[in-house]
Amino acid sequence: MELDLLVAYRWMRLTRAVDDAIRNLWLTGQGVGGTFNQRGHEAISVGAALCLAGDDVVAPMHRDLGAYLVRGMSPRRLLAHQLGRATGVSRGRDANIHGCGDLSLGIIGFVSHLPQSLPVAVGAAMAFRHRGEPRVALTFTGDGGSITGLFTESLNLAALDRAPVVIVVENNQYAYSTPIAEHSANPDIAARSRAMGVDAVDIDGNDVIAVHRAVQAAVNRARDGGGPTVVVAETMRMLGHAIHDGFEYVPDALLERWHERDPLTLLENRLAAAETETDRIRAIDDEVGVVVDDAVAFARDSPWPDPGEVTARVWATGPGHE
Amino acid sequence: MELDLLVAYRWMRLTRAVDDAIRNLWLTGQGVGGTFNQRGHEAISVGAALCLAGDDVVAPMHRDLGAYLVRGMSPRRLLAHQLGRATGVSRGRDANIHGCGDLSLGIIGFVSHLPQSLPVAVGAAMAFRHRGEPRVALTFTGDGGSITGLFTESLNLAALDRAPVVIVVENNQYAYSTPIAEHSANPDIAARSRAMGVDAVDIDGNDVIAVHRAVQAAVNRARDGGGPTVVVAETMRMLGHAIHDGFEYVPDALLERWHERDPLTLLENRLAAAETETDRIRAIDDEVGVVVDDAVAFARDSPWPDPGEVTARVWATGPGHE
Amino acid sequence: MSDGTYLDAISAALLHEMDRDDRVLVMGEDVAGPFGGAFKVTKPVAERFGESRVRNMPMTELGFIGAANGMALMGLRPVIEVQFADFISTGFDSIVQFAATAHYRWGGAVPWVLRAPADGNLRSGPFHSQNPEAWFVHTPGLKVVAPSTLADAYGLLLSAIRDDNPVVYFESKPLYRALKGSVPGGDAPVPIGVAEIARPGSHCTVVTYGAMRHEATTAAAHLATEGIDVEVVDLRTLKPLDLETVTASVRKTSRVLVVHAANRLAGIGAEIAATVADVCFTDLDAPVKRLGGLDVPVPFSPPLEDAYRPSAATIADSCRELCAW
Amino acid sequence: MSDGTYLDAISAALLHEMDRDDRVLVMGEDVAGPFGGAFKVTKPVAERFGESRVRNMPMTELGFIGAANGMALMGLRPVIEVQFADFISTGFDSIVQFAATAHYRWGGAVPWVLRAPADGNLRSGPFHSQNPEAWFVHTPGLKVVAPSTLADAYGLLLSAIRDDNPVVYFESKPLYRALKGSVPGGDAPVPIGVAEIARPGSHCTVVTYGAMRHEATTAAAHLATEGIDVEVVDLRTLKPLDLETVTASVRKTSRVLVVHAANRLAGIGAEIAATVADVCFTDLDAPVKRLGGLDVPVPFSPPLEDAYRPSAATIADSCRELCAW
Ligand SMILES: Cc1ncc(C[n+]2csc(CCOP(=O)(O)OP(=O)(O)O)c2C)c(N)n1
Ligand SMILES: Cc1ncc(C[n+]2csc(CCOP(=O)(O)OP(=O)(O)O)c2C)c(N)n1
Ligand SMILES: [Mg+2]
Ligand SMILES: [Mg+2]
Repeated sequence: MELDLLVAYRWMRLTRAVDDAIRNLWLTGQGVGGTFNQRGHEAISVGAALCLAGDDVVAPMHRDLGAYLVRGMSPRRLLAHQLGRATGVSRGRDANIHGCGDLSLGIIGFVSHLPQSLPVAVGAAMAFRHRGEPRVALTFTGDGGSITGLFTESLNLAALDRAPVVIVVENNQYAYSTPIAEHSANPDIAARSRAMGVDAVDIDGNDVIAVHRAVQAAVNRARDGGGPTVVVAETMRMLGHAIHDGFEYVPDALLERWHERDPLTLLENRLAAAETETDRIRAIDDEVGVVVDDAVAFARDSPWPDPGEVTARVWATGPGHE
Repeated sequence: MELDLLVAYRWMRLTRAVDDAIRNLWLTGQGVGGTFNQRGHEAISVGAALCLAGDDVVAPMHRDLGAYLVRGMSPRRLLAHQLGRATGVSRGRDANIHGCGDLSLGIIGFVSHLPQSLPVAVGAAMAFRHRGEPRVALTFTGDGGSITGLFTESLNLAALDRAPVVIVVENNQYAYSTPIAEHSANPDIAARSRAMGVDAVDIDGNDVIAVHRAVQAAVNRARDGGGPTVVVAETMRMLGHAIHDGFEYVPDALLERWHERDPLTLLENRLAAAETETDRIRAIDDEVGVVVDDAVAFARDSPWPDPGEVTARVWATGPGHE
Repeated sequence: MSDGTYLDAISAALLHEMDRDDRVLVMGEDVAGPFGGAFKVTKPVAERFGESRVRNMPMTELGFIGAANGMALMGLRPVIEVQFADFISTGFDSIVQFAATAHYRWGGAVPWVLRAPADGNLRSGPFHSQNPEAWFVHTPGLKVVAPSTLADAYGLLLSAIRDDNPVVYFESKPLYRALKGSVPGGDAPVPIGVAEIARPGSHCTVVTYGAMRHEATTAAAHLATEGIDVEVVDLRTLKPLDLETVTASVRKTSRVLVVHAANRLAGIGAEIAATVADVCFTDLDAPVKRLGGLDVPVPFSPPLEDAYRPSAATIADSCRELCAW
Repeated sequence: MSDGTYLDAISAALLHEMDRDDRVLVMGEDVAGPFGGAFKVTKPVAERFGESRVRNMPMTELGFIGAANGMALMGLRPVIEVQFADFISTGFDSIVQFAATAHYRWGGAVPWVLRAPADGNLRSGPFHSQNPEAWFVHTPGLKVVAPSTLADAYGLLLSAIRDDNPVVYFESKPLYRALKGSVPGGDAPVPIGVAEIARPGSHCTVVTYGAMRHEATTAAAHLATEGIDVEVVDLRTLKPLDLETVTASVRKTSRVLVVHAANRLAGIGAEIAATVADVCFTDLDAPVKRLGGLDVPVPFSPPLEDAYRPSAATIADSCRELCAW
């Protein structure tokens, strides 16, 4: 698939707007529990998710709001989820952006334990291969997640099976407060991936075109039986890890450098260079604003879950369950 | 330290003889529970352990009988351990070659969960470095262990700290019945190690001189502050994984090839080439025979543990414990 | 039906379900043919279904149970073998954090079975004798079964594979080859969540499961010669617990002993004893007693393991005390 | 002594022990300065002792707890922080298989402390609210503590660090900043294995620990106005359990309720209830009751989490029922 830049812009703008709306709710005391920040990661989650076909699946992590949106999860459900409402994705059961799974949209809900999404995506891909289906699984992890044993175990399984899975590493150079040089003796994640037998490429994670190009190539290769790929996307989280994080640990100079490379600004510049009319961009901004305002209102006005529901739906239905 | 070939021969012969004695006990119905086979691995555990100084430590795994012996654990205690006697290393508490730890000999007892010895050895080395002690930790894992997440996590920690640890990978090309090509997408363990930021060398694990040379270099480097090394020693386990294993999964031709490369035969040939008198070798064999016969008799005649002891020594002594 | 062992019954159940449902596949270390697993449970399965449905895994329990989660979400029905129940702790996160919670949180069904060869009395020491079922019963979202007969080994595995939830299936290693009988066949599922009266009796109740069922019935046979009539309840499923069968028995006998090989301290026996002591408070003529493993790693040497573990003898002693109360 | 919070008491204990014993070091994710940990417990510690004794670890709990095992064997006294108690499952093998068993098996002492920020009521959902203490109490070879006051947070951490065994130290996140008082100082260890009568009473006993101690004393204060006099026993140590203090209280009141925030099913409360119902059989005027979390992952949304968790109100209700029995 060719990347339609305006489509990409719309999803990235929506991602940013939803993220801003969430932060705004929290900063004004309307939040419930904690919430993660997404700013800076929009090109990765959107660019990658746009490469999938309808019956592919994605197993995101905590900076992939854009992937949920692109896959069709509505801002209403996502915001209601974050506010713990009955109308949210998890009906008030899971917090923050955890547990936003919906298999009808091809989204596997994630657990906080990082990087548990990886082996699950690999297993999904193994299932596709087992049944001979031309489907692909996409998943994400951070630089911190890339130094876990589960990362190498997952890559090895994927490579052994030539599983149709694409693993995007969002290298924002920090795991929470810990810089990559302090958590990874070898910060070259692509090299570590190749050593496990998985092809890997390094790309600019703030350039949605680069993200899309690399992930689309990987998705196509996976679908054609070429096996797994790791795409290492360099970026920077531009706000704290989560709403409560003072964020004093990233040097200002570094942030400034990345501020100039804001993924939305970069894309706007591209659009301008491609002589897209400013009006079309602003129309998207306006539409997104309306969507997000509506979603915030919907979430805020949504009912809390019924406490009597707390023990319902522990077990999956099937013989002997209701 | 220069390797004294006759010393190496003596330890390797002792390792083989103890292993044979154990197998003999089991095959004649005198064993208790299960037991692992060591045949083929003698040059690795002996050659590596001979590189350590007195206050270094070793965290072995299940093919490292030679390392226990070289560090000074007596065949009597080891055999009594395997037979579950009160006089054994664990006083009847742990089975097989598990749990043969004795810190007074610088040996850390291992648990079955592979490769748990690795992070423990890395931590021991981190402790040495933390206190500025010129001590080194040596540990072992198999090819199967080298594909676990704990392997990469341990290497990363070692590399980050420049910990004085040497990790010997006993690549016998099988994890139980599973050939390396089936369990590791990239069977180049040294390359995987280097990707984690740890220097690695490949050596012939059946040549005790090669093992000693490589491990001694790594130990010296570690002691001098040069950080960790992985030594990948190629070998072949010449009998089943454990006493009950039918061992039908290794092709005869492969076994034959390795049979010609038996570590003891190789060393005998070297000794012959160095014009060591055959008498001296046979004298060692005889001495070893006496030691092992004595150890078997000791173990067999040793008392069983007192059942009343079963709940003793759960807690380490110290304030509030007795 | 043919003659065979408890182990054969497990193999037979796998064969039956894999014939019936091509979503079922087996995965684990060394399970593929011709080797067929450390205990050879999957040997006939690998012979019949080959490598695509009986798949060797690297020694990476966390990763491959994680992969089983993904396979199950995509509609397969993986039957995972961990080589020993002891190694279940290596894959812990993939079980207790992901598989156990997915359905409650967002409706993702994870229909796998994890076969865990458990229990001791084989002189295998601390790392090949564990009974870790309490960890999983305490964890919301898992089902846990522990068959003790050929019929249950077969029938509970059928039900576990057909269940839409993650089911941990504890196999009893001491019964593998020691317990013989006729190997079931055909469509004979045993429902999850239903206990069995292994032996009816009137003087006291022994609630147990796994290999201890046989110790208990041996004790009961012996006690019968002394005029003590013991009812033995085999739980069969540890989660969800069939408390009705248990409390009905207790109301009949008014004396109860709970027995398992796992560590007694904070084991499942505590849950059963606490519940019985509560809901049957006015029915009890004696305190609810418990027997279980001692609070130490499972020791290796025969005298130590024997001291560690309940047996027909210690069960009989406890029943005598209970009936004399 | 200065005024501060439960969290400050933990920091103060670390500062005190690290001053006193240079074998003590802190390790965990994001613990180093200037960040000082997700909850800032180690911030003052990092400021005073710097990077060599307050060490950032990669997000590899299995590996770095394994490394702590090696450090402890070599004579250091690592104090490990897992960022949330929920992530303890990621390092499970290094805890339950290696650290817990080394001394029993071969005499290797592993003197570390694992600090685990636990419990909920903060609307943090299934992965930042867990109370996994039962897994560790059931596992032979570990000690487990769960302080609920500033004095105990301080004193039990001193004792835990000085103990020659692996000690899991469960911190109560809901108390971190909500519980204020004077921060202890100096050499004020609280012994491991000794419960405390948090409130004396005569009509019934509530056995509890952690944040639930405060729910229980709140309930007790309220019930006092109704003429019900509740004794609250704070276990403080979960392994080894101080059953003497518990049974002495039960013999006095003859009615007992066991309360914890962790899942009630097969939780520690089951062990206590089963033991009390057994050893105090003739002393009890009512069945031993239990309150605990429901058998579901800790839900996020306030109405659900409130329904999930015991509270002063449900404790009071249970006490009323118990005393009316
Ligand atoms: C197993 C585990 N340990 C600890 C945490 C707590 N934690 C949440 S996010 C995070 C940092 C993750 O860093 P990275 O993988 O680089 O992703 P990023 O947040 O930078 O996008 C940590 C340590 C966790 N989620 N899982
Ligand atoms: C975590 C874990 N899972 C499974 C096992 C069972 N097991 C014992 S040895 C072994 C194979 C190990 O292979 P390798 O590391 O190559 O060592 P080798 O036995 O070949 O020397 C397995 C799977 C184990 N010990 N630990
Ligand atoms: Mg990061
Ligand atoms: Mg091997």
